[in-house]
Amino acid sequence: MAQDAAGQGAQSRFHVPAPPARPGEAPDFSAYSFQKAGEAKRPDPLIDGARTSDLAHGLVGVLDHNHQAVGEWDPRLSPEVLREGLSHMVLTRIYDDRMLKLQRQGKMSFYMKSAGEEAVSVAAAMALNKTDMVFPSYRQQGILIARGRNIVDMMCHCISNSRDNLKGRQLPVHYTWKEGGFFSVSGNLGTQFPQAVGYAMGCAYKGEDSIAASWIGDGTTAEVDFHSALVLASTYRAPVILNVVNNQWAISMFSGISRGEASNFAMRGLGYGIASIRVDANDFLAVYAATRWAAERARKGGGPTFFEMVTYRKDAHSTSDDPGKYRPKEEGAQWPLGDPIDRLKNHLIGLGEWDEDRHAALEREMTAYVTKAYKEAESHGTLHDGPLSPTETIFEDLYDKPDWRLIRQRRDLGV
Amino acid sequence: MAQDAAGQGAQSRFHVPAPPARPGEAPDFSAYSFQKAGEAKRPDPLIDGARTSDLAHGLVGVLDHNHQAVGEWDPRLSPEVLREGLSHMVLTRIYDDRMLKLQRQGKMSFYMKSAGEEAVSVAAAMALNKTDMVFPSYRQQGILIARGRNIVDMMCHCISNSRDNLKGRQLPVHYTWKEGGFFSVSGNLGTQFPQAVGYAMGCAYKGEDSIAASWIGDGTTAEVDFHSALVLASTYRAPVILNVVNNQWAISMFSGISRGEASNFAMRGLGYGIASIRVDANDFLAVYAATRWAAERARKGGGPTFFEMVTYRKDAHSTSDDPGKYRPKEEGAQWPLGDPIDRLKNHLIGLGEWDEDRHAALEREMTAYVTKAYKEAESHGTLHDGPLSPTETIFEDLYDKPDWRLIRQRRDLGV
Amino acid sequence: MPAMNMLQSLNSAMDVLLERDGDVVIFGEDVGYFGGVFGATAGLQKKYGLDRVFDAPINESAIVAMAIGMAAKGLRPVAEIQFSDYIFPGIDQIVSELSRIRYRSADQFRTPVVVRTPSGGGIRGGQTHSMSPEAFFTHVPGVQVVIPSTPYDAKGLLIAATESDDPVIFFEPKRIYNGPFDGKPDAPLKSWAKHPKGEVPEGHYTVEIGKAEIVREGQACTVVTYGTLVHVAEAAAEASGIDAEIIDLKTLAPYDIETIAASVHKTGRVVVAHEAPRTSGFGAELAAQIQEECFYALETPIFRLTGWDTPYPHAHEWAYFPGQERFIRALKTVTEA
Amino acid sequence: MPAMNMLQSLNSAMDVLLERDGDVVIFGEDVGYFGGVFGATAGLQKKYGLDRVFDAPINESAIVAMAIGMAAKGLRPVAEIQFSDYIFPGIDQIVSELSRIRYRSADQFRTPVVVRTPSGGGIRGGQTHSMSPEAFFTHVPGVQVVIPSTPYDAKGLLIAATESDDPVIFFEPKRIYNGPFDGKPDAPLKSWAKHPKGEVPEGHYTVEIGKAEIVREGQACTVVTYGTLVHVAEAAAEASGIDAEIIDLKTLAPYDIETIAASVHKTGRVVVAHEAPRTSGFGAELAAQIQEECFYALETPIFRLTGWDTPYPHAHEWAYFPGQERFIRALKTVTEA
Ligand SMILES: Cc1ncc(C[n+]2csc(CCOP(=O)(O)OP(=O)(O)O)c2C)c(N)n1
Ligand SMILES: Cc1ncc(C[n+]2csc(CCOP(=O)(O)OP(=O)(O)O)c2C)c(N)n1
Ligand SMILES: [Mg+2]
Ligand SMILES: [Mg+2]
Repeated sequence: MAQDAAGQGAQSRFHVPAPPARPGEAPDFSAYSFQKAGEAKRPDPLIDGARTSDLAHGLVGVLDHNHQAVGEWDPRLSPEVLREGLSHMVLTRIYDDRMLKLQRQGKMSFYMKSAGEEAVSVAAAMALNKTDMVFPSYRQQGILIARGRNIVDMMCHCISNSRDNLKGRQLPVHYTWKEGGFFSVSGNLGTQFPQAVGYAMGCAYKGEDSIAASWIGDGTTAEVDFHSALVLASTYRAPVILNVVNNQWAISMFSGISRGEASNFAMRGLGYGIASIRVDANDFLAVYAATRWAAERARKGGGPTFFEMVTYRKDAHSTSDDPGKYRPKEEGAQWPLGDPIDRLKNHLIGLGEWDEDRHAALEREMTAYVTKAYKEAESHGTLHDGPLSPTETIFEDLYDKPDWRLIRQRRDLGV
Repeated sequence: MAQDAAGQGAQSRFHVPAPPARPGEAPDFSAYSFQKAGEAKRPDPLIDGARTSDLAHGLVGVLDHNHQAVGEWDPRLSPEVLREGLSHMVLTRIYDDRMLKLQRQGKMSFYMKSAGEEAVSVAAAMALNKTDMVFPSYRQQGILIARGRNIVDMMCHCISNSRDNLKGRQLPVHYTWKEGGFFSVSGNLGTQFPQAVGYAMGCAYKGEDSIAASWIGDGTTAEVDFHSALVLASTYRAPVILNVVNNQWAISMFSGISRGEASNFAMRGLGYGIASIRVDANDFLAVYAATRWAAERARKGGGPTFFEMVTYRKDAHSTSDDPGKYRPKEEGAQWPLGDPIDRLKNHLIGLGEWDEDRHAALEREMTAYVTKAYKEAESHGTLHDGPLSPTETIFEDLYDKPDWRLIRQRRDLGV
Repeated sequence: MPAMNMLQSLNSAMDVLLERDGDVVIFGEDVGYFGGVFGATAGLQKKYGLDRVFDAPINESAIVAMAIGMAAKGLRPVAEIQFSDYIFPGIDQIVSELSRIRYRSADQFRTPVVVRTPSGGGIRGGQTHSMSPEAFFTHVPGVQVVIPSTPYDAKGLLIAATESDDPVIFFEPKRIYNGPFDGKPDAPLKSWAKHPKGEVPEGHYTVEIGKAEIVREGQACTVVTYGTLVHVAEAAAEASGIDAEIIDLKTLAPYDIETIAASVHKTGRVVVAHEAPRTSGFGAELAAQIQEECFYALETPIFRLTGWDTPYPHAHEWAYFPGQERFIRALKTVTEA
Repeated sequence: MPAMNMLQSLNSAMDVLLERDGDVVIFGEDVGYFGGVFGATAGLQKKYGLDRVFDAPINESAIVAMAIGMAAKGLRPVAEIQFSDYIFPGIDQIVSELSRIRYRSADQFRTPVVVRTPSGGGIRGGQTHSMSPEAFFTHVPGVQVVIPSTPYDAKGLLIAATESDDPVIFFEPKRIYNGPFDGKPDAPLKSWAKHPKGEVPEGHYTVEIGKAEIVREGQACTVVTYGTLVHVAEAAAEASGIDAEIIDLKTLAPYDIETIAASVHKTGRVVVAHEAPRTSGFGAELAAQIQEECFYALETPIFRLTGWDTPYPHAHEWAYFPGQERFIRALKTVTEA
């Protein structure tokens, strides 16, 4: 890049990066280069972090263009496990679609889908132990589904009704589920990244072999907490998995605004001496295998792993934006790494362990399941029509016991 | 490092790094490996930042163990320039020593020396243009000296007297000198690093070919502003030089607390796609050549350069600590990269351009100069006995005109 | 004069600034091509180019620091923090740097930075899109704090802020971006078109920083407030028939003590109101200063009408927001005592 | 009982905590081998090991975040921020996270973190080693704010803070680490040995969070203050012969309104005092609440004795610090009015 600047007249000039294509232009992926599935080597999980440069610049992939599992990273999962993963991803997508519709109908204030990114959360959740604490962003609802949270409870949170386990305090999709090892999702980007490291240090301190994992987006890598997390993880060799979900966009900003002149995000971890790996995150098997590798590394005292999970945000950032306003409509459809559900489905079909009819049946089943669940959820109220959790709950859970200020304020409100 | 953790029983355990040697133990530099002087290649200054990995892992050095200038990075400076650099470094050291004594005598509240690190600031200042703005930490007083600031003015600031150009508002050594392109030194670590990038962007915005440079310490690389600066510099390809002065210690903490598992600090820049170079910063010629290279790169539109300036903090962190309490006394004397003044002096002697007598004369001259300057400075008052800048100045320079609050408060104080 | 809502008037202010002064640059998260998540900068990048109006990485500390550096070089940066809830990663650069550089350099360097940021609740944003953190900044010597309550003031104050040689933290009450709000969540949305201050000149003008305005004259009591609550106060006065004098502060640092004191000397009864939590909110400063200034004129305790000492709840946001009902109760309390 | 200065009593508190509870960990910049730049943690790493008391990278945000994560896992971290001036890089993790995790998770997760940090001026630290930022944190729902003024209270409050299930920001008035200060810079340094609260039990005890103490009974007026200024107030009362009742708040959030109100109802005259800048300092909250609570008992305006609305100057620090002289003038003002 320096060269063309020089070419531009060998004089420093103000530079602001821009994406290759904007609305009305043809999608352009020429800046991307992806190592072929099966090519990346799989080193011993206790490898010195500094020696993972090839993995940071390459791409760990298992499913090739024929949807066959190839190479050292193939986790060799049984058809049962693969079908379980497929069904979690399908449920996640159908759940998201349904929630979006309900938001449009005014049943909830806000929603965020994970369309196209289901493998990131589902495969990771299946590769981790249930006792491992996850510190997700707002786009890893797939973890809740894979860990078996009742979707009625998830819906009750999203519609902020009387059964919302967060008492209506949080925006939709900002879940918390301690039982399931799912930490409180913050609306503030990045803050959970260093917290996850602290939690992981706590696991090590207590001599447990549980670990922690966290997810942030490509745009969030620019945030101060990103650096805090990597410094802590490196210095204290924490048993933590730090995932950057590079879905190419941060609301309207392309990944270049946070990546800058670097060719990818995985490289960033190398500078801290942390094992750093770039993963085809639309490849369920690759995400599963990589997460397993990192979990083994962490449990055995090898320390942290930093992942760039390469994927694409297929839909809007949230219900508050229209992606047609800032990127080509066709970009998602043409994304070179395809769709995580299609790819796992075709892999299973290739194995003779799945077919179109069974898939259609699965989709019908999940759709019915979601519809039924929503009926039940709605029976506990909606944000719009209530019932909500009792009003006085807004004064609870700040301190062990409310002090005089909260007691008076509750009285002032008359609840 | 992962391996030994594994060796420790293949189980995650709480890890806190510790320095190789503490007081009473023998200094241990076995963890260090330094590329030989002259070995590092000098690429075109417009090289793609991503292609500087060898320079980040190596060490740019010019003066070899015989004090001869070797290799591609030799800036081929005239004896006059070399003697000028030597004399600035000698003055800086004598100035520091004198100020320290005066602090012990109660003439000022606080002081921080730069002993052993003089080349970092003096060589850089000489390699930059006077119109380039510097955003230093509190340990680059050598820049002021090299840029010809009157040391009487520097002293008047340090003793907070009536002629302190900062009106007694700042701690000693927290200089500001706009005329000399020296930005206000903050007591808050790291904040100047991203500010320098913004300033450099301003230079590019205005189409000027002046640039900016900033310095922080090894410990400060952990700070949030470090990441902010590198993200900005990379994204906007700013004409800035970002220096990490790795003097091995952050008050009592060894560099491993901020470096973590990484083998050095220069690597950190690579992850941002920034040209990253490790420099023997006790080698005047190496610092000069590297800074020149980066300045050319910046002016020609090549963007930022990130330097790890490898040196050693010979004396205490400040007048508030005793290094004997946390590191071996002999560590400084045994530092493998020697002393910047001795090395340049011996180089000049080797060239037949200097000798011990001239050096002794230079030291005498500088000592007399400093002594005389201090007499003049003290004639304008000292913190202890005054006169100080008028008391009412504490209410000035907040806003264009003081608002009613400041007017009343000044009245309340009766000044 | 054209009718503008507050987003349009802010956009117009930045248009005027970019047009008149080549040193003005505007940046923040999503402010470039997209024009900002609320659209405040819509169209400006297209009109003035990528180097005048551009996207910034998601790092509020870097955004403020970049602005400081640019300002030190002579530019006039207008930086956007997408929501004021997210100003905290950048607050060190404001408290320790932006506010002090002129002072600690003894006026060698000035950093005329404007930080624009939408604040306040009432849009179902939950605890991370609803904060009113203005009080924090009023405790920081060296920064000015501004909060407009109408499109006209928003434009005039933003131009004045950008032309000021000293830093300004500019809070935008997002609840009233598109129309005034009378504090009744279920009432139909009003439009700025019908509001006198919805009329906004196309060109350059300024509204003075540090001057409050009496938006409603009255004898019964004085209401001191700012932003969204100015409109709630007006509606409450109308609805209750209580003859309240309502002061729109517009600037919190430095606040216009003269206008406040004059009114309180007249009425002797005071309500100070804000959305932020009660404890150490800006209402505390106002009450403390008013009781000192007008002690012998006061007939009843100064009433603080505020948000509660909790995070801003999502589902129960209207139990938190000081709406019309609570406002009327406050007016009754001070006037009937 | 042994005499301890405040550093020794804090050290003793941490010693007791580490001894009794294996989940207590202590970290911060230079706190490990070196024992902290003021020596508060001296000897603790040697006694309890590298994994209980250790150095942290220079990143206050990371320090708070690490503490949050550890606390969520069940540890009881006591983190040190080397100077309270440097808490701002970490304030987002306090405002947006630490204070809210219990609330936003509906009590699924608790984060019992203590953040210890030396604050206040009077040690020639200049503007970056002298701040008193306590007011910022009193505006943050969900955190408790504590400031001791004696070795005895420091130990008892730090133990109580660490045993509390809710976060505490624990300010240590560094000016009085080594001895009480009567507000006369030139007077010889006093020692804690002669102060009754310099006697500190070796073992475990707590001082209740949220309870203030009347450290001097009086009839003429009420002084509400905390930290270093408690001693300046006492000295000013003695020196002036004004019969002031002096309240040491000890906890600012939640502050002990009962004790304050009872005293004000008795005296009718009030001085609230702190070192921090005046505008929106904690004195504003106190004055606002007192005038509401005790309106009809007040005979004169509540007097705010504070630092100025400027950064803390270096050379002129004694013109900024509310010393004995200014204190006496304040007492006269309220008692002679
Ligand atoms: C500290 C902070 N700054 C800004 C925002 C507003 N915001 C919410 S999501 C978002 C974009 C995040 O993009 P990315 O990190 O790529 O995650 P993605 O949404 O793509 O999963 C922004 C700017 C925020 N929530 N927190
Ligand atoms: C934000 C902040 N945190 C902590 C400090 C206290 N402090 C002053 S200097 C210092 C050590 C800095 O070490 P390093 O970055 O290596 O620079 P050096 O002093 O070695 O040049 C610390 C912790 C500070 N000044 N600012
Ligand atoms: Mg993204
Ligand atoms: Mg250092």
